[in-house]
Amino acid sequence: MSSILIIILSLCSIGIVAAIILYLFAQKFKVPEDPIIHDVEDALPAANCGGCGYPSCKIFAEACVNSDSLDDLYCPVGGQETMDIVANLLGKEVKQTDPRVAVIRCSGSFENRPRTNHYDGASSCAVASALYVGDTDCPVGCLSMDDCVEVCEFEAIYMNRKTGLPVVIDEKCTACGACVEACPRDIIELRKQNKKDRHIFVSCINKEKGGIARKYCSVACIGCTKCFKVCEFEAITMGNNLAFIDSDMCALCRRCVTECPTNAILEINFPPRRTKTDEEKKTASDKISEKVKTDIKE
Amino acid sequence: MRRNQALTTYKKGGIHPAEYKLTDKSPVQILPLPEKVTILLSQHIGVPAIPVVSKGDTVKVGQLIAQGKGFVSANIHSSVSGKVVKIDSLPDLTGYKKSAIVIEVEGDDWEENIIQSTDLLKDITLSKDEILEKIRESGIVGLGGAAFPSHVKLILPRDKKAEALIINGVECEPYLTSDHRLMLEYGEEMMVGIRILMKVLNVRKAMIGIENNKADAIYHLTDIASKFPGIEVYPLKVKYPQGSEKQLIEALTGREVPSRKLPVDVGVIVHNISTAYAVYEAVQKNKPLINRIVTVSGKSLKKPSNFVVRIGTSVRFLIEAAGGLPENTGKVISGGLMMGKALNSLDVPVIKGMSGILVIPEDETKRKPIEPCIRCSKCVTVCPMGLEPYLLMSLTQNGNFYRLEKEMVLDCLECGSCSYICPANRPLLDYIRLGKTDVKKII
Amino acid sequence: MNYIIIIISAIFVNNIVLAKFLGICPFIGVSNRVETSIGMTGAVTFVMVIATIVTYLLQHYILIPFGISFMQTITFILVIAALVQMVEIMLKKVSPVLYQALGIFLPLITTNCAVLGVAILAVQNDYNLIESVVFSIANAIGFGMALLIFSGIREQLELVDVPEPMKGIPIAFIVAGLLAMAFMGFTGIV
Amino acid sequence: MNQWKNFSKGLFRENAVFVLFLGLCPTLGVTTSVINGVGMGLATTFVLLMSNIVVTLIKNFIPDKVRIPSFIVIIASFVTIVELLMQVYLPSLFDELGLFIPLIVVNCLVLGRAEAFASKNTFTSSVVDGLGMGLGFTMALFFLGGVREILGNGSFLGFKFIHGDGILLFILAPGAFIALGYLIMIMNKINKKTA
Amino acid sequence: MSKLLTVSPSPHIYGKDTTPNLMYGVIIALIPVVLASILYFGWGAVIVISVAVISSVLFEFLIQRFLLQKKTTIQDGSAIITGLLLSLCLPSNFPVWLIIPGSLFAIGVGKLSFGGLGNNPFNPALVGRVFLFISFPAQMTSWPEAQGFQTQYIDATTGATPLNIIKEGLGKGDSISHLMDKIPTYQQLFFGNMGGSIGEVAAVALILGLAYLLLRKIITWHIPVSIILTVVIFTGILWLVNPAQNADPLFHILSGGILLGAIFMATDYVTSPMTGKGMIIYGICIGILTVVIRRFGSYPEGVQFAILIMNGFVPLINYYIKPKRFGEEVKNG
Amino acid sequence: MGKKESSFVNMVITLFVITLTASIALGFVYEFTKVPIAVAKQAAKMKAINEVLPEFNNLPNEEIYKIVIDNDTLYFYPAREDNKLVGTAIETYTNKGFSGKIKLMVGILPDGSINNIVVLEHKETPGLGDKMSKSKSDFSLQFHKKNPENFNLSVKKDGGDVDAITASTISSRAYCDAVKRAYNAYIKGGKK
Ligand SMILES: Cc1cc2nc3c(=O)[nH]c(=O)nc-3n(C[C@H](O)[C@H](O)[C@H](O)COP(=O)(O)O)c2cc1C
Ligand SMILES: Cc1cc2nc3c(=O)[nH]c(=O)nc-3n(C[C@H](O)[C@H](O)[C@H](O)COP(=O)(O)O)c2cc1C
Ligand SMILES: Cc1cc2nc3c(=O)[nH]c(=O)nc-3n(C[C@H](O)[C@H](O)[C@H](O)COP(=O)(O)O)c2cc1C
Ligand SMILES: Cc1cc2nc3c(=O)[nH]c(=O)nc-3n(C[C@H](O)[C@H](O)[C@H](O)CO)c2cc1C
Ligand code: SF4
Ligand code: SF4
Ligand code: SF4
Ligand code: SF4
Ligand code: FES
Repeated sequence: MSSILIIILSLCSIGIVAAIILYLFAQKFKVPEDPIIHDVEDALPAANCGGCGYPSCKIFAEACVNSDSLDDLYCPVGGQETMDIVANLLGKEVKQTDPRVAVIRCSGSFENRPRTNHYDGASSCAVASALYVGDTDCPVGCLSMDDCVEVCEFEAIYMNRKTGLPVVIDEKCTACGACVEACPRDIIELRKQNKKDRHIFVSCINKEKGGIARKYCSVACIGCTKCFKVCEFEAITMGNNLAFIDSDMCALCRRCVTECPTNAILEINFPPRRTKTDEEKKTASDKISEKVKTDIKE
Repeated sequence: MRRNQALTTYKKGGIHPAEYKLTDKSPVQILPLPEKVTILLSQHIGVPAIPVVSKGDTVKVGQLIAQGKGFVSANIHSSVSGKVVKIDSLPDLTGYKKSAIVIEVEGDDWEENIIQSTDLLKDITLSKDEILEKIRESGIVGLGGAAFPSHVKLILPRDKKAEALIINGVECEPYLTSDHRLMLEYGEEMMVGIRILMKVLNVRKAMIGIENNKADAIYHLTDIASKFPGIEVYPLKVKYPQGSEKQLIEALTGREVPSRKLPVDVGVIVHNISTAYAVYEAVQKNKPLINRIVTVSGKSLKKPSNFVVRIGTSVRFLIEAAGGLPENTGKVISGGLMMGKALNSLDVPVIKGMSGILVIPEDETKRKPIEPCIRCSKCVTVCPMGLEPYLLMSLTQNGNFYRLEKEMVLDCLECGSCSYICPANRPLLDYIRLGKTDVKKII
Repeated sequence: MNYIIIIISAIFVNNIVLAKFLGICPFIGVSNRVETSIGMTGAVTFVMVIATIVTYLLQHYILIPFGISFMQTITFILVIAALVQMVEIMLKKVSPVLYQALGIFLPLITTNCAVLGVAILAVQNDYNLIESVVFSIANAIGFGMALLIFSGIREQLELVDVPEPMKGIPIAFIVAGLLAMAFMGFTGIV
Repeated sequence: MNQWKNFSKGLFRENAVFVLFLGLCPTLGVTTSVINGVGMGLATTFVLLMSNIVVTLIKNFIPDKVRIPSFIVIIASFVTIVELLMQVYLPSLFDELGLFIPLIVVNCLVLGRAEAFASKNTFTSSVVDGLGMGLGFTMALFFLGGVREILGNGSFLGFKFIHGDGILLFILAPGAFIALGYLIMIMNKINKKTA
Repeated sequence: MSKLLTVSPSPHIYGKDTTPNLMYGVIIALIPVVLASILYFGWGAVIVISVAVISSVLFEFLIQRFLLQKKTTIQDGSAIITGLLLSLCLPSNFPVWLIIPGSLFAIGVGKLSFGGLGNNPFNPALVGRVFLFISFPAQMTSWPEAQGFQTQYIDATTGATPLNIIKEGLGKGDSISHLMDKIPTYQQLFFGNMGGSIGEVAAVALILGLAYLLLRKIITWHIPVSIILTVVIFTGILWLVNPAQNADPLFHILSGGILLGAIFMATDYVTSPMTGKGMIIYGICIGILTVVIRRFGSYPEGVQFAILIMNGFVPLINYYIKPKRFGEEVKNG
Repeated sequence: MGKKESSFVNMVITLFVITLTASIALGFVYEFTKVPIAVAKQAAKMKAINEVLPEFNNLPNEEIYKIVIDNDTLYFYPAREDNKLVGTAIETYTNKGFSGKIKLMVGILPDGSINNIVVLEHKETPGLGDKMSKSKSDFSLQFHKKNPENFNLSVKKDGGDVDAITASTISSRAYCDAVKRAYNAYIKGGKK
């Protein structure tokens, strides 16, 4: 039985010595660290994706703890829920940001926008855009070279090869904004996510005068202000020959869509219109939204 | 006297593309006046000039129409006489719209103080400051390609001193011959221009670097140089991109301009041959920079030629004068094959920095399909700046800008040697250029 | 001569990662950047040497005299864990710079079989104290070398187009395998 | 149903070797044959299960600061027990596995589970989790051992089905890495497809 | 405008080198070696070489087409080189059913797992060769004698390679001078008359290939020269110190695979450093490792291991050894 | 759930209790397994001895003695049947293996001929050198009943009588070396 005693004695003494030394060390070399950082980190999704703009979840947690307000801090992966938890933990207010989704504000498909030259360089929107105006005359239109597609980590964008325009798959988009950053032409905008993924927006960012814009592209916004006049919700603003629909104000009434003479306003994911007059006047956006649906199904 | 001397060149990298100097025997012709010119207000590096005329004004040849504001900027003069019909945004060489003045040509009415005779005026009467002012007023920019306002280069920082002036007569790009013809036909005027520059810079020595493939120019200039004290001609081995400032300085003096430093830091100033000629005209004849020699060339063109062209003339007009655009044209390039810009439209105007228009047939323009890098290190070997293009490209593609900066991407000359040599047809320079822009954004 | 044999054997012939399969988790996990692997190597060397010394003393002054060598595993790991934690706490306070460079790897190392493995191997091979220290340093260097080569290759692979299903860990294992194959050339040197 | 999910995640979705990349050293080190691999897997499963049980039972009595040392002591005790028992009942297997038996202690999988799962969950969940994780680990070792034995030795479970030798490389160190690399790739593909 | 202009970034002109050009250049450089080997080993060489080349190309095609589902790149010639070089370091009686797994490993594991041409960190032919060597040592170490054109294949007369004779002899305690009598003369080594793998028999053929590669500027001198010089110097030192235990440098260079490795394998673009300085470091290390393995290790031959090991270091060399940047050292006057 | 807080006393007590429990448990398992482990260890050796020697009825491992020859120490296990020496098992080794040390148990009959050989320990390559184990190939059978006096313990390549394992000359040579060592020790003084 004495060997058991030795075993017990030696192991226990090692254990206790370790405990005591550890305790003393912990006391002596204590470094103040905010335990709250740890808690915040726990609340985050730990994806370390960088979507928030910080290199890791831990650093983002530190940023949350150290900044006065959480307004500029948003974890796209965890979403509003997570930010609420973080805010709770820290006792800070978070700005209520509605869920957002990326939309492509260009309708200059091959059909709508004549090509004026042929590009033969490295296949990258950024390279082409830095080089020159692009293979159409529109200086702000989509270059169709997939920079946004490549940068999306969630495979939420694909390029429709028939139109030469990227398409966002709303369900997959996390509104991380990577594509917005990547697009050299600033075509992509994060807009409020409406129910059933419905969107109404001006799918053009060309600020040229109407005539010129129209020459480049048959569905350009020509700044005619018709939509502006028809909107009852003051969601539309005009500036530099361009209309803009504020997604936070828009009530999705669809009045502006039919008003637009160039079909520059798109309505996506709406049920088809039933009135007879609209049948013949089927808008470009209808066509595109139908196309989107079939594409996704494929 | 230097004819038997061993040819020098720079040490590192370089390539040897085909030369295609089709027009080196074609004397410079004066191009007829066009009906209309479009003068861009941003033809130089720096702040665009501000218009000082308005729509409807009549202007004379050589009249100031836009003024350079700010330290790095340049004046712009009317190259024709006539009526200002439009001041608007118009596509520049990249197709993006930039401010421009459109003048409809009426007659050829010059400003009175411009001396139009072709007599050689050899005596330099103006003082150093007066010369400098004259150069600034005349809107002279570097005609070697970068179009950097010349007067800025001539004002040395207080603590720096130039020991020598280097004149860049290398013209290492394929096809281009405008500098070559200028050296042959206006050699003496150019020499006077060099003397003027030497006076401003207060240097005793000027070195003209000319590549060995322009033997006639070397002989010619060596002969007349004996009449101009301090000026010497140095024949150089043919190697691209010898025309680049840093490489030329090394070839001639053995000194290397350190990264992100200017030539003055090693005691030299570099000017192009055409710039020297423009300086001569400005100082001795009061003539601002309103025209330049442009090589219009290409194997498919009927009449490849060297033209004296008024700034603002449309490229289409030039090509018509050279026999019209051939049916099979694929690319029209402003500048040389290695560094030039491909144009997306012929309706763009000639600018001060445009040294040539090249018309390239369709079958020669196609880029070959990109293949994976086989790490052959040829791009590393040819890079004159000692960079690693293959790495810079993939770092750019991966968005690793921090490392990109560390790998000195900003030193890249954009000479294109790497893309030229790559056996896998990789668009190295396309991405490196992008990388440079991105790095500049973060630092 | 004995020391040289120990060193060459541990670094090249019986490389701890490539031939002995110890410390694979951090080898695979922390090897995507050349810089991190340098930090990791430093931390491993540090911990390995200290752990080997302490466990040597433990083995020869407690376990063997009391005849309880079967308790090797439990006592060694307890001591190593406590030690690493102590070092971590201390570093944080004494040298924040060093902590930044090495400290973040320390918790990882506790659960790294390389450290315990080397400690046990040193005992199994009947090394004396100095030999044990040399052995542990050599193993740490061997670990570091493998890690460095590996991170270099992985950093390069990041810039090229590896087939999608092979990306990341699978290709890392293939590289490790080919590397191990190359290192078999050292067989028989000692 | 829920417990089934809890159990099966260890087998596939969160397989220690193929997905989490934990416990790689024994995985590579002992899989020269199926028997060795499975033996190691079961030994690990035993330790994992027992330590999960103990940890979940006493989790409330352990102060945070000594959590890790306590867990380690618990795990190490079970490892030592396995060591002792194996020497009695399976001495030849014990010799084959050698160093890797004591190294179960530092198998990141075991400590990781104790820390991440057992210390936060109920008794049943912890048992199920331990079993699932352990069997997932065993399964991985089984596959790797199988591939290496078949390719490297031309036999399966000791039964030789070709005449002569196999491809030696797969028995040796490099083969372990390479075979595991491809197994992980295949597993990735399967996981992706079922996702 | 009827026809659209093409726009692309500069430059607008390209050199003549293309990947296939370079690869076929290497194949041409290998022709003398192939001819010499057929001359010495006969049908065995023909069978081994053709099986290796055909199976390599076929595997490249099949894997790219059906597993990776991308465009095949067999036309660029790199798979042919891999097959050729793999076969050149096999014995001429190597069984066909083992060559095939060899090329599968070389192409599948060594090259295509990484994504194909340009991505692989290790030289595929050597990966295949070392795989075979480790997996099938018996078959890999039976060397037919080079006896002029022979018609037998698997059952060719075998003998030991010069390096084997030395290694075994030294192991038994013989001295070099004694052993030298048993091995071919230098002249034989140079023109090719010794047991060994297919491609290493005739030094002169390999040197012809080197000349061609250098003339066409496919490779630079850095790697071959630094390897060979290092081996000469290192073995020279060993030889001077103890001539009884070490063979002389010329023997080391001419026997075994040093020339084949230094000229064709260490120079593989994909797996060698990118700068001159880096290449020299790489070459020196290969030289040293080769001699260390030959002299102190279990294997009589060490080049292939040395090259593979250094392949592993190449990314680090590229990471730390940079070309001399322009303007790095300021030379003012 | 309410965890215990990390006060000093709490920490020490917890660790103490845990180590105490652990050590008690371990102690008992150890006590319980101590004897069986020793038996199992002996069993392995006994099995080898049994295999290399003819029938005997003593306990060779209790009569173990060692012989020192040229700095080598070898252990001898004499086997007797009814007190008559029927053979000696010799634990021998070599360092010349392909991957280092090889340990053999060689059984030698009183007339000096080899009865049987068993490999105790080796690190040779599976598929090559490991064929010297009886379970892997018949290599070791050729030594059966051979007397080294007229059976040259060298591989044929070196002029001996031993057929080497294919492609494993080195291992075969090492094997012979170990057997030779045992035989020499036996001849030079091990015969008791
Ligand atoms: C942004 C910028 C700033 C410059 N600043 C100066 C300067 O201060 N002094 C000077 O002498 N040259 C200056 N230069 C001119 C350069 O030294 C060089 O002559 C000019 O860029 C044309 O060179 P290149 O055509 O070789 O590219 C500057 C150039 C650039 C692009
Ligand atoms: C790659 C490269 C090639 C160049 N080639 C020439 C050339 O052939 N001739 C020339 O005059 N300038 C050339 N330059 C421009 C010169 O570097 C430099 O800008 C010019 O000589 C300065 O004179 P400037 O300011 O009078 O133009 C080149 C620049 C680069 C970057
Ligand atoms: C991976 C590998 C393992 C080897 N293992 C052994 C071994 O265990 N025993 C041995 O004698 N030789 C071993 N060899 C050595 C080779 O088989 C060697 O060529 C052989 O010993 C010499 O050939 P020979 O036996 O036919 O004369 C090994 C070789 C390799 C590549
Ligand atoms: C100079 C040169 C040497 C080459 N050497 C080899 C070689 O040793 N082994 C090989 O598999 N491929 C070789 N290749 C072909 C090719 O580069 C190789 O297959 C790549 O490693 C595949 O990515 C060589 C190519 C060149 C241009
Ligand atoms: S990159 Fe981000 S914002 Fe853009 S589509 Fe993808 S998930 Fe949405
Ligand atoms: S939306 Fe922007 S990034 Fe995307 S393809 Fe168009 S131009 Fe490129
Ligand atoms: S373009 Fe830039 S990177 Fe390429 S060779 Fe020229 S200087 Fe070097
Ligand atoms: S030249 Fe092309 S293929 Fe060669 S290393 Fe450079 S990028 Fe790669
Ligand atoms: S099992 Fe994780 S490091 Fe060994």
